[in-house]
Amino acid sequence: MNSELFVIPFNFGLYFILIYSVVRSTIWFRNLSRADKLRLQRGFFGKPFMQSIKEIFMESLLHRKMFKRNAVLGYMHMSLAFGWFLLIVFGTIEADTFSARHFNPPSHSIFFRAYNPDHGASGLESVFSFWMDFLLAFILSGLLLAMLKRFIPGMMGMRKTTKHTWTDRLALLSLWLIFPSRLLAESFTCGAYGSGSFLTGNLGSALASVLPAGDIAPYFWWLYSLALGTFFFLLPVSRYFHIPVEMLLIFMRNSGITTGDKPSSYTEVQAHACSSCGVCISTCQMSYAAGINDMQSAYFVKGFRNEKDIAAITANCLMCGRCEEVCPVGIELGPMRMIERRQGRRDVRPLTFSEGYALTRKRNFKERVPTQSYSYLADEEPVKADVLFFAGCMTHLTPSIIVAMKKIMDSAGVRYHFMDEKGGVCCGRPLMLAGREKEARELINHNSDIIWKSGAEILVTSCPICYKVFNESYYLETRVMHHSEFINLLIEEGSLRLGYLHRKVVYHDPCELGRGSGIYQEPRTVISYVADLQKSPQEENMALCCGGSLGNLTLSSAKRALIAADAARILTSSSPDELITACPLCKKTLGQATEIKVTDIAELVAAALPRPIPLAKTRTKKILTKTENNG
Amino acid sequence: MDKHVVVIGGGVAGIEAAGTLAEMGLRVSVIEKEEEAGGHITGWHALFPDRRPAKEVTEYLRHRIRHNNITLITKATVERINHHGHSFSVNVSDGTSLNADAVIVATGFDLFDARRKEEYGYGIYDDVITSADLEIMFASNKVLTSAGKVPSRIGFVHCVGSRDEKVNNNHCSKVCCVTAVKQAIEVREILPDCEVFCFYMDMRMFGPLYEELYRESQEKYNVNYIRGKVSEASSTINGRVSVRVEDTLAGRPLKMEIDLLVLMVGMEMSKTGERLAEASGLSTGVNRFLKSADHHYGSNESGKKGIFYAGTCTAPMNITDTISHARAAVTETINYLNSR
Amino acid sequence: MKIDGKIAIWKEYQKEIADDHFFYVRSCVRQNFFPGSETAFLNIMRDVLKKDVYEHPCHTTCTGIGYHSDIVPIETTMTVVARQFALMTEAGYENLLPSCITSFGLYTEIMDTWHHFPEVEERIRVNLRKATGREFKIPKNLAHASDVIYKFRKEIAASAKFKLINKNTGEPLKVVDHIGCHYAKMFPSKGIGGAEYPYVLAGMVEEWGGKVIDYPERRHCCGFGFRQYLVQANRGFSIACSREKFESMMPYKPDMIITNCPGCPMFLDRWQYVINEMEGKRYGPNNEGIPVFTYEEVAGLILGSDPWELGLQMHQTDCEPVLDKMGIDYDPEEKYNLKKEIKRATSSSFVKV
Amino acid sequence: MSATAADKFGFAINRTRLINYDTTDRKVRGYISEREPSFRLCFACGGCTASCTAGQHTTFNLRRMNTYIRRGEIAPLREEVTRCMLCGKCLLVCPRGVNTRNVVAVASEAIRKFERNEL
Repeated sequence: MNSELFVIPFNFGLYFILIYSVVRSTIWFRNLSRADKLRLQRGFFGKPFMQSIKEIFMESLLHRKMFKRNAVLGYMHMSLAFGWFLLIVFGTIEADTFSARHFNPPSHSIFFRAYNPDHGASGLESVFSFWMDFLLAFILSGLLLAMLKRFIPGMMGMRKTTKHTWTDRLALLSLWLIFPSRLLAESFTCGAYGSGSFLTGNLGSALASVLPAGDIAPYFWWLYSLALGTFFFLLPVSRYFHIPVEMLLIFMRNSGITTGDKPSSYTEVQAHACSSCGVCISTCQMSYAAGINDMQSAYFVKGFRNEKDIAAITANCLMCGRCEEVCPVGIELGPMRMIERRQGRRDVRPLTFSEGYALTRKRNFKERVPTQSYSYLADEEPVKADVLFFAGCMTHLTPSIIVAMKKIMDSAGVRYHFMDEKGGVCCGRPLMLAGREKEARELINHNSDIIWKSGAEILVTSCPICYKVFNESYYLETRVMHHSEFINLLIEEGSLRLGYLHRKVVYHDPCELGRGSGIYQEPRTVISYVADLQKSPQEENMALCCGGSLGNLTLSSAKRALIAADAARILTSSSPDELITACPLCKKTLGQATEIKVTDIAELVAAALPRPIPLAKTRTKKILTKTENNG
Repeated sequence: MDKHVVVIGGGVAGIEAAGTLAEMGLRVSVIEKEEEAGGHITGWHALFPDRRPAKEVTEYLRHRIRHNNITLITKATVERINHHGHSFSVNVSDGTSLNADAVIVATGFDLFDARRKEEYGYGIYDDVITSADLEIMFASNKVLTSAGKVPSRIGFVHCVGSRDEKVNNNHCSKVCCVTAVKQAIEVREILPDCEVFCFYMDMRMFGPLYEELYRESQEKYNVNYIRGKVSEASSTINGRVSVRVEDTLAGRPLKMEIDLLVLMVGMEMSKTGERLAEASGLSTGVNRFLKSADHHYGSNESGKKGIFYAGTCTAPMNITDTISHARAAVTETINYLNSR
Repeated sequence: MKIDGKIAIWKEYQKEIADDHFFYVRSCVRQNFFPGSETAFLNIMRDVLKKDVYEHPCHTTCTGIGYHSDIVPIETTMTVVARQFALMTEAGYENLLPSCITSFGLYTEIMDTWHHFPEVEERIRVNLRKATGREFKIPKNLAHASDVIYKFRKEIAASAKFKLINKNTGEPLKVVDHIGCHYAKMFPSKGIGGAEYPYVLAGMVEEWGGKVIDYPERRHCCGFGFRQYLVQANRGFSIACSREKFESMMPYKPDMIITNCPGCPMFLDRWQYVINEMEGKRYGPNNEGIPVFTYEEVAGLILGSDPWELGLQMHQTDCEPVLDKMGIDYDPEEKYNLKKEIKRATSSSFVKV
Repeated sequence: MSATAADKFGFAINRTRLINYDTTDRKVRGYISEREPSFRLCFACGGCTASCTAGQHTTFNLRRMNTYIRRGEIAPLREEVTRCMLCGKCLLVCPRGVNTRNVVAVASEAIRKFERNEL
C-alpha cells in the first residue's frame, strides 16, 4: 500500500480520545470529596479491585444484565463490545507476531491487512486470518441485530427505542460504518492479492472478479479510518463515552462511592456512563401504560449531562425505582433525580456542541428556596406506650385498614397508642419527594419529638411511604416496622391466633415497601399463613407501580388511571379472589382500577382472626414481656 | 277506531301527541295559538346536551304534524272545555266549536318575562338580553352588543324568574342551568378570547351527559363560575353593564363590568293554559302548573275523565321528557277511549 | 338606555295622591339641616299652588328616628302616630302629608301593619285612649311632600322664572336624583315609579328642564342609616357609602344632586367636606364639589326666590356654581349678613316669594 | 385610612371589602392554570379542605384558596399557602380529579413571585 495517509484520521481520533479520557478521569478523580478519594484508592488496591475487573468483564464486555433481560439483546451488545475487544487484542497479537518489530503503533495492527495484503499463506498465518475473519463476522452479526432493533424493537423485548440527540445519531452512524468498511477494505485487498480467509477471501475474490479490487481497496481503507476517527472524536459528546466511563464507574461503585444529595464528580461520571440504551424506557409504565415518553431516565440523564431545562421531566416521574433495577450500567437514577428535584428553579442554558468537550462543569447547585413553614404546629402532649401506631395521612382515607389493625393489635394484646388518631402530622416524605428537604425536616422533627417522648419500643405504620422516611430520615431509637412486619412478628411469637381463609390471593409489592425498603418476604409469609398466595407476573424488585405514587407531582388523574388499569390487569391476570397490597395509596388507586376486591394485608389478617376476639392473653414472648390484664 | 281527539297546543308535546294518535288511526285536531305549530323550540339554534342543531327536531315535528288524520288550526285559542256525558265540546276563539271524545291539554309554558326582574334592567339597559335572544344571535353565528361591538366579557345570570318568591315562582325550571352551560360553550367557540362568567346558586345538571357538558365547559372552554345571585345590574358611563354579586365561596361582595348580560329566564305556566284551566275547572298546583292526578303514576291524568295532560303544562321539562310525556298521554287516552 | 322601558315601568307604579286639604306634619331634623326647605314648601303650596295646608301646632315627631335606632319600641311609636292621626281627625283633615321620608315610610308601615293585624290597631286605640283620651281615623290618603310637588310640577313649571338649564351653554343641567330609601324600597307600590327606577324626583327634574343621570350606584344608600352615623364606631360605614356613590357618579360630571329626605342632602353634602379633609379629594365639575339640594329648594330657586332666603348658605358645599349656571342673581355679601336675617325672622311673613 | 383622619375626626373611612373584578390582578391564576390545567376543573365542593391534614392544625383552606386565586385576592393567601404539607390526601378525595397537590406547589411559588412582582 503506497500511501499511508489513510492512517491519519484513525491516529488523530485514537490519541485524542485516549488523552481526553485519561485527563477527564483524573479531573473527575480530583474533584471527588476527600472521603471518596480514599475509598477509590482503597478500591484500586484492595479486594474490590478484582471484583471490579470481574464486573468489567462480565458487564462491560459480556453485558450479562442485558442477557438476563433478553438473550438476543444481550448477544447484540456482547457481540459489539466483546467482539470488538477481541478484534483489537488479536489484531495486536497478529501484528506483533508477523511483523519485524514488536510493539508496533496501534494503526499497524488495525490496518494489518493493508500493510500485509498477501498475508495468510502459511499455516499459522491462515489460522490467524481465519480467526480474525471469524471475529469480524461475529461483530457484523451483532451490528445487523442492532440495525434491526432500530425498526423492530419488539424482537429484543424492547417496547421503544430511545429518541437520540443529533450527536448520538452521528456517533451511531460512524459506529455502524466501522465494521462494514473494514470488511470491504480487507475483502478488496484480499481480492486483489488472492489472500484472506473464509470471509474476506471469498468476498474478496467475488468482488475482484467484478471490480478492480486493487484500486478500490484504498478508498475503503480511508472510509474505515475516517469512520474510526469520527467515532473516537465524537465519543466525549456522545452516548458511547459510556464505553470508557462505565469502567471508571464500576471501580467507583465497588469502592463504595454513592450519590450524595448534591451534584458531585460521581454524578458526573454516572451522567457520562449512561449509554441511552432505552432499557429504562421499555420498563417504565409511564411509557407503555400512560403513553408518556419524554421523562424516562435516559432522557433525564441526557438532560442532566447536557444541562438542559429538565425541571418538567424531573417532576413527572413516579419515583417507583423500576428503571434503577434494570439499568445495565447500574446508575443510581432515583438519587440523581432527587438532586434535580431539590434544585430551585434557575435559568439553564443547554451546552453547545463545543462546550460538550469542556473538561469541567461548573454545576451551580441553586438550593430550592423553602416556601412552606410549619411553625403553627403546637407541641403535642406525649403519651407513653410500648407500641406506637402511626397510621399515616392516606390511611385515614382507608379506615378499613385502621379498623383491621386495631382488631389485630387488640387480639394480640398489644398495648399501643394510636399516635395520629386525630389526623396527626404528615411524615414528611411527600415533601421530600417534591424536593422540599428543609420543610420536610420541620415535620420530621415534630413527629420525632412525639416518638422520642413516648418511649415506645416499636413504631408500627401502615403506610410504606411513612415507613421509608421513618427508617431513612428520622433519628429514632424505636424499632420502625411496617404493619406487615409487625403482624409477622406477632405470629412468630404466637401472640396471634389466626384461622385459614380459603381464598386465592395475589400480593402487590408497594414500591416504597419493596424496592424502596427491601421488605419482600414478611408480607408474603403473613399472607401465605392465612390464605393461598399465588404468584403474579411482575413481583418483588420488578413489581408494578400502582400509578398513584406521590413521587409524581404533575401527573394527571386520567394518566394515573391508565397506569393503575394496566397494573391491575397484569396483577389479576390469574383472576385471584382478592388482590392484597400493603399500602393505603395502592389500595385506593388499584381499587378504582379493577373489579376484583383490593384489600390491605391487615384486613386479610383481621378477617382470619377467630371469632369472637378472645380476651387478650398474657404476652409471653421476650420482646413484649408485659403482663397485661386487658387490651 | 274513528274517535276524535282535540289536542290543545301545537308545541312539542301537542305535535307528538297528535302524531302518535294519528298513527293509531284516530282523528285529531290541534289548536295552536301562534301562526305556526312547533312551540318554543322553533326559536332555538342548538340543543343540549350534545349541541345538535335544533332544526333536526323541528324537522321531525314538522314531519309528524303532516299526517292526514290531523287538522291543524293555528292562530286560535281555546276558552273552555265543556263536558257532556262521555264527550266534550271545545269552543275555539275563531267562533267554531269542536266535539271530541277526549281532550289532551298541551298548552306548554311561557318563558318568564325578564322585565319583571326590574333590577336586572331587561328592556332598560341595551346589553341585557335573555337566553332566547342569545339563541337567536347564535342562528346568525354572530354575538354582538347592541352597539355592534364584539363583547370581551359575557355574564350569564341563572335562576331569573325561577326559585324566586319575589316573582311568585318558587319552582326550579330545570333546563336553564344546562342551557347556560351550552350557551357559554357556544359563545367561547364563536368568540375564543371573550371571558364568560356564570353566576349561579346551584348548578343543577340533572340529565344524562349534562354534568359532562359542565365539566367540558370548565376544562376545554375555561368558563368561569361564580356562586352568587346577581342582585342588580346598572349601566356604566362606557355603555357596559355593571353587575353586583356576592361571591359566596369567597364570602366577599364582587362587582364586575360586562359587555353582555344574558338572563337565563325560567319556565312559567302559560297564561292561555291558566285561563283554560280556570274556565274548564282543571286544578293547578302551587306553582300554577296543571296538577296531575298523581305525581308518580298518574302524571298525564287531570282528575277529570277524558281530559289528559301532556308536556310542560304540568311541570318544566326538557324536550326528551316532553316527548315521552306526550306519548304517555296518548296511551292513557287510548286506554280511556277503549274502556268507555 | 331604552327610555320606553323605564316609562313602561313608571306606568305600572301610578300612585293616588290627594290634590288639596293636606294635614302637614313636619320633620324633626330637616329644620336644622336645611331650614329653608319646609318654609319654602309651605309658601309654594299656599301662595303658588293655592292649596289648603294645615299645620297643627301640637303635632310632634313620629319618633321614627328613635324606632329605627332601636331606642323607641314600635308600640310607643304606633301610639304617637295614632295621636298624630287623632290631631288630624280633630282638625277635620284626611290627607296626611309628612315632610320627612322616614315618617312617610313609618306611616305606610304602620298603616299596612294595622291593615294586616287589626288587633294591633285595637290595642293602639286603647293605648291612645288611656294616654290622651283621643280617638282617631286612619287617613284616607298618605302622600309625601315630594309626591305633591311632583303632582303639581307642571303648575310650578308654569310660573317658573328659571329653568334647570345651563344659561351659557343652553345644555340641561345634569342632575343626580337620590331618593330616600324609606320612600319606596320597603313598599315599592307606594313610591312613584317603584323602587328600581323611582320617578318622583326625576319627573320634577325633567319637567323643570334638567337631565337625570343613571349611574351604577344609583340605588346605594347615602349612608344616613340611623345606627350608622349615630354611633361613632359605625360612622366609617356612613362616609364609605357616600364615597361609593360619589366615585360612581363622578364620570358623569353631575352639576347638582336633588334629594327628598332629611338625611340624604345632609350627608351627601357634609361628607363631601369630610372626604376632602380626610383624603383631599373633591368631586364635581372642576372639583368644586357637587351641590346638594332638597326638592323644595330647587322648586324655590326656579320660582325665583332669593337663594339666601331659601337657606342655601347653610349648605356645606357652596351652591354658587349652580346658581351661576342657572343665571340666578344673588348678593354674595348678603350670604352671612345675620343682622338682616334676625330682623327678618322676627317679621310676620317670614319668607316672601 | 390615614392616621390623621382617625384622630381628627375620631373615625376614618372604612375600606371596602368589595372585589372589583375589573381592577384585581389575576396573574397568579394564569401562572397556575398554565402549569396545572386541571386547576380549571375545581367546582369548589370543599372535599379537599375536609380531608386536609394541615387543616386540622391551622387555617389552611384549599377551596377558599382556589376561589381567592380566581378572584385575584392574593394578599390573604401569603401565609396560608405556606401551611400545606403536600401530603396528597386531597388528591385522593377530589371528585373532579384536580391535581390539588401540584396546584398548591405551583401556587406557593407563584404567590411568592407575585409578592415580589417577578410574575
